[in-house]
Amino acid sequence: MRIRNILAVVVAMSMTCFAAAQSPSPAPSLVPEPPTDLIVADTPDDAGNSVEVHWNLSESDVFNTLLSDTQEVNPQQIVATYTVERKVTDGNGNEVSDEDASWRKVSEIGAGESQWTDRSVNLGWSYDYRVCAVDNQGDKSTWCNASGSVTPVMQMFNMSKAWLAIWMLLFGAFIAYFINCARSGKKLWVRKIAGLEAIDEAVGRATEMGRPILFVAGIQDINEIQTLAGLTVLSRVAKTAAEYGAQIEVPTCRSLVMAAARETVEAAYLAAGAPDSYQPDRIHYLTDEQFAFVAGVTGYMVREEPAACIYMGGFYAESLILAETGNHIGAIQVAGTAMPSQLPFFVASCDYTLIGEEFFAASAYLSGDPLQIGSLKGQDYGKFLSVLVLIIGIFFATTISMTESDESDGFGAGALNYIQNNILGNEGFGSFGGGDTDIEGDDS
Amino acid sequence: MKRTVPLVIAIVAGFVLLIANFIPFAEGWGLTAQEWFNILAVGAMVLGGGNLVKLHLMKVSGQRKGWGYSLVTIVCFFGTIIIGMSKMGVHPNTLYPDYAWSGYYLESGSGLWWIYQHMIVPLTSMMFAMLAFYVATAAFRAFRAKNTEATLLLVTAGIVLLGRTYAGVWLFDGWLPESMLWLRFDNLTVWIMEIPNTAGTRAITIGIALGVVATSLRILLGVDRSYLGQD
Amino acid sequence: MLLAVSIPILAKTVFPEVISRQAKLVFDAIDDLPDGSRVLLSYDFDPASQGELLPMAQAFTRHCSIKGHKQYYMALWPLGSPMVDLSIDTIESEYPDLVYGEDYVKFDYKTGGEAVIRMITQDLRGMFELDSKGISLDDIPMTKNVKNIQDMDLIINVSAGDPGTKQWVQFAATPFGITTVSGCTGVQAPQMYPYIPEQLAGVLGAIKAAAEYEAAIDDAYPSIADNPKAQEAKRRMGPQLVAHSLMIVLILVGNWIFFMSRKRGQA
Amino acid sequence: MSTDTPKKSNALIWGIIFVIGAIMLVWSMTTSRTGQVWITPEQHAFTADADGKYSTTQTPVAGDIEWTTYNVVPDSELTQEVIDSGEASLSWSRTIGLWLSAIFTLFILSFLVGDNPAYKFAEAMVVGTSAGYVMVIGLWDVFVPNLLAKLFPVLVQSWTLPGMDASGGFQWLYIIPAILIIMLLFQLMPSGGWISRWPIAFFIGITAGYRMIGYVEADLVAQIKAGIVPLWITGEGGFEFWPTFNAILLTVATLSAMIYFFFSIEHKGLVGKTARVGIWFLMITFGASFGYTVMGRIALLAARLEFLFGDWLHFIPSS
Repeated sequence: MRIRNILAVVVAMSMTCFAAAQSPSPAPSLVPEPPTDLIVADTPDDAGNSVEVHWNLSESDVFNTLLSDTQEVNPQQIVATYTVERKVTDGNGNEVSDEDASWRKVSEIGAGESQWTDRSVNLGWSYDYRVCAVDNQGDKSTWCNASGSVTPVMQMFNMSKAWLAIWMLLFGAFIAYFINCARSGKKLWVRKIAGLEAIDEAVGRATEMGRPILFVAGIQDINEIQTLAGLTVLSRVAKTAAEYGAQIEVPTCRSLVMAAARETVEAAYLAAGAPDSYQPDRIHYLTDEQFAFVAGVTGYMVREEPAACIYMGGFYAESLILAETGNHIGAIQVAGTAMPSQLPFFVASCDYTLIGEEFFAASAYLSGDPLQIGSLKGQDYGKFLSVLVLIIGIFFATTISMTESDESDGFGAGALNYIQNNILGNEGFGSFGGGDTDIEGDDS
Repeated sequence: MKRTVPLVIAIVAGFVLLIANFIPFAEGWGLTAQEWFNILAVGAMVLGGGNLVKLHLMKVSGQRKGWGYSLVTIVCFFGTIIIGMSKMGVHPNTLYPDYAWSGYYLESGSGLWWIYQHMIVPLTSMMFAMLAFYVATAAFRAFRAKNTEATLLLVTAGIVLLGRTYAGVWLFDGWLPESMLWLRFDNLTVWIMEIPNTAGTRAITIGIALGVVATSLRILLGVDRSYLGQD
Repeated sequence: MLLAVSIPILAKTVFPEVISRQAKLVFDAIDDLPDGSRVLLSYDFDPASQGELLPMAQAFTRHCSIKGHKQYYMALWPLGSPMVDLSIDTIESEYPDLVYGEDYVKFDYKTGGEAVIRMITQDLRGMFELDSKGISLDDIPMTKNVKNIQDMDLIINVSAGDPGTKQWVQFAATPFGITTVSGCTGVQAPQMYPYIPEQLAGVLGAIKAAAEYEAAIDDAYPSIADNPKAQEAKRRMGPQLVAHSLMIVLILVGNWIFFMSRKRGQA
Repeated sequence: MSTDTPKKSNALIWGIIFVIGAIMLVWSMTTSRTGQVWITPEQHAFTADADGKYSTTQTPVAGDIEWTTYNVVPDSELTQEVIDSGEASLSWSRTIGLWLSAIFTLFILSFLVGDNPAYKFAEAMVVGTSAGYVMVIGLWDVFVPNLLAKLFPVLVQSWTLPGMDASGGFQWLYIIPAILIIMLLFQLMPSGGWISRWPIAFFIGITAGYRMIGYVEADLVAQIKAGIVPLWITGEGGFEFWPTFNAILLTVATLSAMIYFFFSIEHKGLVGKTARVGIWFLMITFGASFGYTVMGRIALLAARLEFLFGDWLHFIPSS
């Protein structure tokens, strides 16, 4: 139904413009040619509060591409701006101020522009529009009316984001499905993380040399994901240290993190069967402030010279100072963080670094907590899906450019167009095949 | 009561935003929810300040090590608040001269402006500038090409460092043949940034995006209750 | 390092700038707009990263003022609005013919970070009922018929972190297709490259790109070349060069000692 | 960091730097007006006309509102005759301020020598002032215009926001955010901690909601769309080698880096090799961001030294 009434508007409207242009009275001063084909349509996929106004540039507009270059635009007639006027034809029940009921100028658009969105319309009212060209001397061209009035309508579902909704449902379904699987006890397989051997090796070396192990769980607070992942790795390190009988030192930057770290290490020592060698005061809170904290930790490193330094959690600019001091005292350093800006420093100065999601995967692998493993597997399948779509898209793009088929209606071009504009773009479902887009969708 | 109601609030708030994005009818609710969110963010700011004062007050009352500095922090905190909120030294707005309190609270010459200009700007910017020194000492002592990955990293860093200054151009000026010009450090840096860096960062970005979807979904489905705290 | 930076400053060394592709992309994004188009400038940085980003912010302000664009200033960082005041002082001192309310307007800082962006893409007055001088938006000529920032022709964002360029791309550029240009700190710049060119028209990464952008403006508008304030980033490139070369030497020497000791260790 | 490098050589280096610093200071004191800020007053006067509307006037009468603001005379325009003409006067508050900020900058710089009381004092001060400043901004920029103005428009209009229209009246809807804020502050109370969980849950729910939309739309779907590039690019002159090479390399790098982050396939055989290639491209990415980060840090230091040499010691023309 929608397509039919739009076509009706187009046909009727071009008649009036044509009629207006048909009898250009030779105005005394040189008046620019009026713009033509004024089309007015309710903006699709919105809450009915905007209307799209579209017209073709007037003949005396220098930007008008239809102008054959022989046709010289009279300098006096060159269009400077387009003036859009609006009139409320039906207030849908509520009273309409007389100023709105008559033609009122709503906007002035620069030359060369042929499209404008009027966002100051009310839902359910109907409006008439007309546009004219104004040249530098201020003379106005004849009006070009859009005969049919337009009523902004609220669409129930924002069609342009249809595929985005599908993507979110898809990724959400992957993750929700795997979390349920993991919670129902189904064993999900996760590959071994190389970083964990590096940790065991570091703890082993520390026990041989009889020097303590330093563990820093980042400087973020307890509600950050990276701190929680850091504490999971701490439980593994503490367990290995308890088995080897090595001493572990955990300075923290937040009091809540200290409390959680104490619980984790105590549970780890219990699991390793050496509850008595657990010393709560080795896990202590220094200060909240970033640089004061790092000054305290490096002070400890220089005095005690730990053999292994493990940094697992969210770090900011101080990662550099920790890694540098650790390197200076010759300790094995293993780091893990998801902060993209700090990874280069850790990678360049530590023996092994868990990069981004590898850090989260390690904590999921260690903790075996169904929540983490479920979302890890869900993310993996999400990544697999993304790679699949990427490869299909590239396949179509390559075949088109290889066969240099310029006709745009081949199946390949249609498929590529559909993938790029509809599936991954914001044009809703649209019509598949042949890459033609209906009137509303702009061919972005 | 203590856990179920907040859980319901979080789930409802999350879904209101999701729906508002897809169904225009609910757009209004989404906007109101966000407006409350922004107002609540001021509360979070006040909470941050409150926690800071509580922490330092405990330090001062407990006479723990370094309590003198905590005293300085508290004095500066309340001093700034009193000067700022009383708009000390602020002249009325030139458009409404009869409204005494209508001036811009950070008008140059006012008390708060003085604190901002002479205490906050030099201190915060110098704290960050200190990092330049650590980068230098770390470059000398910490950055070792231990394995192939670290070597690759340091070589790229070298090219980018030189490429981003005039040295990159000056080093190759004379002798590089025209065809090999792309090898000049600054062109090479542009190539490194646009091809390998874009690819690597794109992979990491997609990974992080999936991570965020997972964590947000766990909150929206009420599976992850860690933010409710343990009790 | 202290000497490596202070000597070039005292010696006031300045090097010629070679304009790279990114600086050109950003320059064209602003220059190709017809004069008087609407530009939203959001300063999401604070005095801590002022050293790196203020030259960029001032260059953006000068470029928009020369082009006569309508400039809408806002800030998503609490310490960001004083940075906007610096830009407004630049306009008042160097371009006195621009009128507040017709050519440039300033909005206050609002808490909420990304939520502010999401809000103003749909309803500007929901967040900013008044501008920073306390005048209602309906009385200011340039904001009278602006309902939300989808009417903006360009968003220029100078950012030092979160909320910053990534949030502007996520909540303004991608969903509504508003062309966005960004100037960000060296730490962030590499992470913004995947967004180019679909979601982000161009990125200025750190002080080097600011110097290139200033050079591009000087070439296009020679009248600005003699204004000392407009050469801020170029002046800061001197110490950059010396410091970078020092860094490379330090890394090489460090690794050379490391290989020597390892070889002696193994031999 | 004064780690265990022999104390003697370290102290020597710092001794030299202090001596040079002192010489520079003394030399600059003698040659130029070090660290002095001169200001010129500017009069503002307003008279009320008949219906109480104020307008600026040059001839202030007794009943008018008047005040003076001050503008700083930049160093370049500060010539001897400007001072003699008495028009410019030394502003003590700004001069002290300038000296204080220079001294604070040196306090923080002293952290290089080691963690000393001067640094701790400066740090404690910045923590206090910036937290206080942020709260003042929160009050004047958000709390008053966005919440109080909605609840008590007439009061706020007459007090601090004359420009707003106070016709709105008491808007009931804004009671809810006000209550949420009060509940949030309960977290400071030792007992009522659980009450603050309601606003925090609202906070986390909204963040989860819009962050999910933002990341899926811009970082997932749009990035996949940006990743689709033809691997066989033909320009007007037929086959183009370099763009095709770049496209192939871009695709190989993206796919191999993503495979590196797969956790449900064992990194052996073909997958192992691609992951290895992936890690190499990641290393190049990290190398690039390393270079950029270093560049940024140095610019910050350069700016601060420019402040010290320019605004304070007047060695170089201050910006």
